[in-house]
Amino acid sequence: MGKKQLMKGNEAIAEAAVQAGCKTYFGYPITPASEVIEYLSWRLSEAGGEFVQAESEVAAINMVQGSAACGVRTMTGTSSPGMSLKQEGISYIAANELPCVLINVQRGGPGLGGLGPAQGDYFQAVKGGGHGDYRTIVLAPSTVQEAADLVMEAFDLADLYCNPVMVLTDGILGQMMEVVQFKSGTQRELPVKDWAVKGSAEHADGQRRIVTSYYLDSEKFEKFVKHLGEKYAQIQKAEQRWEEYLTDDAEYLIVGFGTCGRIAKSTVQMARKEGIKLGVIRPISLWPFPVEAFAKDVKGYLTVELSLGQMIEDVKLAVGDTTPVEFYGRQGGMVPTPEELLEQVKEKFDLK
Amino acid sequence: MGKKQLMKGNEAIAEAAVQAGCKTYFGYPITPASEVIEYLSWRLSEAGGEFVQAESEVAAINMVQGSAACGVRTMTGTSSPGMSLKQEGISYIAANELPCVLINVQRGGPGLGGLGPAQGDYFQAVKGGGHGDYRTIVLAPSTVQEAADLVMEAFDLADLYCNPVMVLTDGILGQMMEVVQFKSGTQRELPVKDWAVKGSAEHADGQRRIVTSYYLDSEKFEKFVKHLGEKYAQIQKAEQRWEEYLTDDAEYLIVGFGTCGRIAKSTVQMARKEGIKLGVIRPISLWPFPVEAFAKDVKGYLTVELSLGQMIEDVKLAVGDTTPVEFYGRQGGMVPTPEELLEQVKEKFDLK
Amino acid sequence: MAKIVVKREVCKGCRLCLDECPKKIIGIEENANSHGYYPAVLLDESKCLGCSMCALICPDVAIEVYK
Amino acid sequence: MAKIVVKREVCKGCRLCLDECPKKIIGIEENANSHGYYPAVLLDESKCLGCSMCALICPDVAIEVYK
Amino acid sequence: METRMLFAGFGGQGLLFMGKVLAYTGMLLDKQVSWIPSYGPEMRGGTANCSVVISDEEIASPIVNRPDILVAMNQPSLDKFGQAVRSDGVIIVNSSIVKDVPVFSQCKVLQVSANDLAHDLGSVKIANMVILGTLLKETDIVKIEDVHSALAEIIPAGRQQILEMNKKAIQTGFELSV
Amino acid sequence: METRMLFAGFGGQGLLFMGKVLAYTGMLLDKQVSWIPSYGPEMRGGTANCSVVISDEEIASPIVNRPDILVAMNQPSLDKFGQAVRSDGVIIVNSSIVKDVPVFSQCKVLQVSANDLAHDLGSVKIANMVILGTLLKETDIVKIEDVHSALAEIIPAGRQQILEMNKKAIQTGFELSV
Amino acid sequence: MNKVFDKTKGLTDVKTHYCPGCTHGIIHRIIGEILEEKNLLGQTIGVTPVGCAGFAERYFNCDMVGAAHGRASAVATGVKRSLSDKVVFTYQGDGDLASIGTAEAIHSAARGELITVIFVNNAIYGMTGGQMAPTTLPEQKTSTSPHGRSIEKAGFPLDMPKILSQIEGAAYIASGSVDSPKSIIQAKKYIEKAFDTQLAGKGFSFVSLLSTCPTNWGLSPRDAINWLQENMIPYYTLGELKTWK
Amino acid sequence: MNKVFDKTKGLTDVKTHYCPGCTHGIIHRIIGEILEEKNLLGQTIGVTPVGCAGFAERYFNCDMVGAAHGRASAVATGVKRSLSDKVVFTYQGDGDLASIGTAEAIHSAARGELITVIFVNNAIYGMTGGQMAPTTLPEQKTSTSPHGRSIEKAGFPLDMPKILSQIEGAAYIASGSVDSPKSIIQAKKYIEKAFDTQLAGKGFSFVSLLSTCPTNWGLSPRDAINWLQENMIPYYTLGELKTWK
Ligand SMILES: Cc1ncc(C[n+]2csc(CCOP(=O)(O)OP(=O)(O)O)c2C)c(N)n1
Ligand SMILES: Cc1ncc(C[n+]2csc(CCOP(=O)(O)OP(=O)(O)O)c2C)c(N)n1
Ligand code: SF4
Ligand code: SF4
Ligand code: SF4
Ligand code: SF4
Ligand code: SF4
Ligand code: SF4
Ligand SMILES: [Mg+2]
Ligand SMILES: [Mg+2]
Repeated sequence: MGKKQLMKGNEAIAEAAVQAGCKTYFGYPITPASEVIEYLSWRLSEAGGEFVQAESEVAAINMVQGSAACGVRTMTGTSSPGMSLKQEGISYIAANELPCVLINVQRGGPGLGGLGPAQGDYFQAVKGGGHGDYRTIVLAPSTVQEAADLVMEAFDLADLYCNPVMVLTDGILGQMMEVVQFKSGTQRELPVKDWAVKGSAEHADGQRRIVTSYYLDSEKFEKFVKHLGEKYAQIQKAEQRWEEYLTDDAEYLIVGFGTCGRIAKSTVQMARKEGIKLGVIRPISLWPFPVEAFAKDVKGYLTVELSLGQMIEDVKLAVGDTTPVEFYGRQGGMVPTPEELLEQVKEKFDLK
Repeated sequence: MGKKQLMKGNEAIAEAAVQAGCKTYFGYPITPASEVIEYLSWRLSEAGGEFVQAESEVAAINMVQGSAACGVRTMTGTSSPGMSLKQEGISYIAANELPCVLINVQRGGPGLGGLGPAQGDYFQAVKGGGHGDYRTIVLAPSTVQEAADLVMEAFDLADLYCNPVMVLTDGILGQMMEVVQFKSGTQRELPVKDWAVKGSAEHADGQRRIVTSYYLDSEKFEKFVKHLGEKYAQIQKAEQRWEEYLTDDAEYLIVGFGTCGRIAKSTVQMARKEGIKLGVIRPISLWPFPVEAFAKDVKGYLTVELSLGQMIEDVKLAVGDTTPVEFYGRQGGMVPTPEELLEQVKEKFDLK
Repeated sequence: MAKIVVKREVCKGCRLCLDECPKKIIGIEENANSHGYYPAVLLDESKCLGCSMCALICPDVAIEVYK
Repeated sequence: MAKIVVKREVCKGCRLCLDECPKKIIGIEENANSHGYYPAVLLDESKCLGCSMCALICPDVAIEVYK
Repeated sequence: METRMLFAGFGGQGLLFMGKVLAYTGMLLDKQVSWIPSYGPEMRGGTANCSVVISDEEIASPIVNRPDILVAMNQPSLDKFGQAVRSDGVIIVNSSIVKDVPVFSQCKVLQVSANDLAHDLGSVKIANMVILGTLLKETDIVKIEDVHSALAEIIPAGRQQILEMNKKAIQTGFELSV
Repeated sequence: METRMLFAGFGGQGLLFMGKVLAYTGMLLDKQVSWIPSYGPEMRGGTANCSVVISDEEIASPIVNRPDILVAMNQPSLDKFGQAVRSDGVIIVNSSIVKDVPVFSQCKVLQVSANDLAHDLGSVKIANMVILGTLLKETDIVKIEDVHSALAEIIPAGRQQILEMNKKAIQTGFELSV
Repeated sequence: MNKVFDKTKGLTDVKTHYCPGCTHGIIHRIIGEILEEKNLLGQTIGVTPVGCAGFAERYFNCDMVGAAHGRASAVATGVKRSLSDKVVFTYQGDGDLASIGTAEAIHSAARGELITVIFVNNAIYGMTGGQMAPTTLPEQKTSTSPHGRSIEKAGFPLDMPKILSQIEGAAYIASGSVDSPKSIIQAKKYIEKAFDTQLAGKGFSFVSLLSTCPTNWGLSPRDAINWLQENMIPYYTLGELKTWK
Repeated sequence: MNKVFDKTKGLTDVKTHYCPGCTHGIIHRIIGEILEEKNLLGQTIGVTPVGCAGFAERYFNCDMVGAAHGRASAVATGVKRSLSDKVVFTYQGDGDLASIGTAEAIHSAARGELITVIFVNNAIYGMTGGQMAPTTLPEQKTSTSPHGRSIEKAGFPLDMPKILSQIEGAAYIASGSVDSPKSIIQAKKYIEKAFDTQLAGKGFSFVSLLSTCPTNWGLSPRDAINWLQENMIPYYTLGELKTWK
């Protein structure tokens, strides 16, 4: 474990990438994600990598595709509108089964919107904003330390499944400084990237490599899509992650990811003082959604999001319609207070 | 009603737009949607409108924003990868509350994929592939006539709710010729577009108009997002559309939109001959999803999609977990046969 | 006979007008305006040419010129 | 002494080589290949210069030249 | 009544047009019709086909997996789709091109040397219309006069000659005894 | 123990730095810390603020809605956040700038003419450190020596003079009797 | 005494959010003056970028539309094609127009779109806190080129007016600066000609103006102007690069 | 007799899907020959576009990556930055490079990216069935300009080599054609120099080649070549527009 550092979330993400062996970064500045690109603009070349400030997010994601096709660990980062522009590229990368890491430091949308923290890109990230049948693994940290850890993990998962992995944070987490210590990379065994292009003379088998996603033949294409489907099913089984906070005896649960999950913990502390048995489920992997976490015998769930309600669909799908699933959201860069959430718990579940 | 014409779906869409008073079209060619732009390249100027072949889908959607801001009926069309590129623009248009019509003639994804028919852009269309909290009304025709009708309807809905409306078809429907008759525009009363820019001298009140989606103040922004939320709730209440086929006495229902809905009808005809009480729910509005259609007392649903399964989430959310909801999908441009679906119904519900 | 009037609440105290004035007769006020900026002020009306150099360079259109 | 050999299954019968040949000694076969194309064929080997003009223009690299 | 047809062959053999003529005729007769082409990059060279359904009622699935009528203008098409033809269906083969016609026990097979006949009429390009003529005779989907009316509407005025050639080719196919 | 602090004022008054020094000190003491700035276009001109939490345990919500300590470096900040301070909390006001200090019944209010004191020390820029000194004295979050160590790490070696000035300003604030 | 210099009606009374000494404000003023002088305010639609000028819809006293980052020329195309009798202009930064919006700018020019594009080149991304722009000079330090723009890694600055002047559909291309009263007067003439080009239906019109960003250059407003004069003016092609008269 | 002309090892044995007489095939051949002659096949990564050449990964006998429509230069950038010792080229159509990929092409040039871009200008969107391209000539009929490209509405063709030659980071810009053995030999020299530019680390290299699309022009292969000679050659700037030697 490295030494303790006080770092912004964005910087920690950038440094974690370097420590995970990221060799190329392609990005375009945008508030509140710019520290990622700023940090890597000097740090990456220091670490022997290559940094390109692309002409646009569209160019950046396609550079990532090129770099990932070479079997190199590569990353791009942006905030909401920029992520919208990357959707075609992400779909291509998923279709080419290339590993890479994507950072979205969400801000308020739709449109130009505002720069405040938000979680309105949940659907885009989790259901897939690009065209066609593909999935992006999505990880949502709630502390700077976790952001760093999940970025390192993201590189591993990307390599493991040959799939893009997104780390989904928000403006608060991006701008916030907390103490972080970088772990040494996981010792997981990762598949050899012998599909990568690097000039056919470099391949042990002397065969040339082709990375494309074009199918002229529907039958072959269907086979490929079904292969993707199987891979996704496998990920859904193996990679659900979440944190539970005082759920053991809980009668009510707040469900919130990222910043909301943290605020909810404060709410729980307050609730417990009042004798309300409240707990928190904080989904960490948003896709695969941690359905396993919801095999609980409680009286009700309150889903809290910085949006009009998006994750709540997945909560409902996980919970079924036997237990009530309520919603409370703030939007536009506004963030609920712990008091506010407690108020909501009481109101929604008639605890007054 | 106009005279009968034998037309491709794409041409019917284009002609319907002209008949609905569409004044501008901005597009970029792509198979299998190109007939839309080809048809309008001559037809629109003939009808006194303006046609621009944009340099890209990104440019096209932003031209649409400019045109819609002028209060003019405007449209763009594309196929899957092109629609991915439009996501930022769609989010802006939704945030600016501008009416416009978007056509997606889906092909197989992800990536470059194939040109066959597909429904893999359901999530992108329905959940919103762009950033932030917004919704696009999505209409899915299954015949050329319905495509024409829904395009005309789309322009009305767009104006009514100041919102983008997407007509989601696929390669088969786009390339297929059927008989179509153009209805005269609905006589619905539509709000006056006095928010449109046209030069302040043109405004009755002499005040200048501003169309933007930039918010510096989170509280104001939240208010705006909540206003959007209310609008969407209203649309969800008022605009659910679907077709039912032999559902009255049905014990099992196939749920499929577009081409799948049509194939399912053939399956029902076959099933009925064998004494199986099968029916079809064909969602026409995909957003708002026709939850009302699912207040049925049946033994099971089979959702059929040309994807790995996307709409099934909405079906499950509508049905709850008391009735089984099964899935059958084909991908990559492959299309199930009616026989195949009957087989699936029997298998999934143990009817052999 | 000429003069300038600086709209003190509009001025951001950038000092560009100070240098641009051929007569160097613009100075900075001692007190900040309500936005925390120290506005420009005409120091010696008698020397003002009304040449508008100051107004032309002012990014905030904070200067009116009289002649 | 020179000649060309047209790979008849590769040739698409585009006729570009016919015009390009300075000796105009390339013609088209009567029978289609398995792709439905009518391939080019050298009509008069004795006149061939081996100049490769035909090969240079052939978009399908269907011509081999011997000299 | 509903007839489901598949027209298959090489690109350039006029398959899409053949299907369109039938569909158009159906429309003029106030029937329900659908016409689906194969499309995409395969259009250039390679195979092309189109599915046509003509029906008295609403057409549920417009996709033709099991045709009542198959027109096979080349060998691969016959090999690929021949078995799928319904029992009591008809296969019409362009025997000028398709040399190897296996036995299909489930249905009738008609062989028309359409290219040769069309060549004699002045252009191999109208081989498709010869086949169409045979199809019209062998089935009762639409009447030959109706097809003539449809053709007159589809072919732009001023191209009288083409219209006449097409009609003649249909007539030839119609009068064949196969 | 957990202390939640809010530092608010104009951009350029060194609020973010003040918060950072405290957070850094907390880290050196192995405490949990969080620091959140306001960000965005408002950063240019307008108001700026930052929230700092220093805690012995895991910090649940890092967002400070109800501070234990508020530093108000201008009038709007005091007006906006004063009421939110917890009972038994502390408000430290830069009285060189904030002229209108209402009564807050729930908490203690300390007025420090930080700009004037800083001016006397050589630069108004270190008004923030004067306030920090007072804050350190009035609360027991961290010790003044720890802050000095933190400062020594934060301020790049070679900028000794700045370090010394900052320390002096802290000392001045610390020794004030308010 | 008469008022010989007053704020134009082409601008609203809203105080701008620009940093002290930022010359965006000067460019705003001269555009506003021309719209007023030519009596176009009631028939003009302006399109704002995303960038520091992203709030300019509050400042220009005419109908305004906000575009997505880089897409102002496309949005303006949509507006002009819908309202062909109106005057349409965009106001775009160098990140907006020369980076993410390159294709939109070039193709609006190629189409000969009847719009006027004002391009503000301050060699940096102002709004987002000073990152490198395509127009950042070699060795210039920015937050994404902290050791100075490396020609080897990041290449050379783009000279947009020079590039656009190669395009046939572009009818008027001029490149100026706003670093002194003299250059400001010149710049204003360019902008006037650009609007004239549009009014005469001659084709695409474009004015590039060198501008300062004291905040992100880390210089006082005056030093920023000096830096512009000493570094940017020698680097970029200036003058009228293409005219139609 | 010796074989004096044989198919290059730079191409695979796969039969192309190009239409009869389409000169895409000629361009493939000369690229393949150069890669073979320079012994680069084992160390080259090619990037294909979306367009008729979208299947070219089957034809070039080296490692290949397929890019999204218009983004080949960006993908190539990603490849080159990851494998700086390898040779990287793109093969892009005029829709791909001069329309949707304009920004990527221009900025690869501006960055002086060490890649070689082969630009195939056939004045049309071949793959999608003959729509207008940015390079479609005035009055040329296409499926989206059925009455001929209107200068008034659709503007003027883009001359990409001319534009790119204005960019400092571009080290080698040439513009040729493949309408005759002579021009093909010339074109091959250009391509060779382009690869030499990359190998020498001089900067961005670019070769534009006029090419036919008999199918969508509605002409026989020969007539298509004639049309190219009579119409495209006079219109477009040809020759070496920028060299470094
Ligand atoms: C799609 C997208 N990418 C990035 C941003 C972030 N962004 C906002 S303004 C800007 C650049 C501003 O620079 P410039 O255009 O030069 O204008 P200036 O602020 O310098 O006047 C960027 C990158 C955004 N809003 N949207
Ligand atoms: C994002 C996107 N938009 C549009 C298309 C459709 N498309 C495929 S190729 C092409 C243009 C082909 O023209 P060109 O680049 O000139 O190549 P050519 O076929 O003429 O060689 C287009 C528009 C696509 N695949 N992806
Ligand atoms: S008008 Fe001229 S002389 Fe008077 S203050 Fe302004 S610049 Fe100076
Ligand atoms: S130039 Fe304008 S804003 Fe700047 S100091 Fe002078 S009056 Fe004030
Ligand atoms: S080598 Fe020359 S002479 Fe011989 S066939 Fe070819 S072009 Fe004709
Ligand atoms: S040029 Fe080549 S493809 Fe064309 S006819 Fe001659 S040999 Fe055949
Ligand atoms: S950041 Fe730069 S460009 Fe933006 S307002 Fe401030 S000085 Fe002007
Ligand atoms: S469509 Fe045109 S460019 Fe494409 S292969 Fe055919 S002839 Fe060549
Ligand atoms: Mg700038
Ligand atoms: Mg082309």
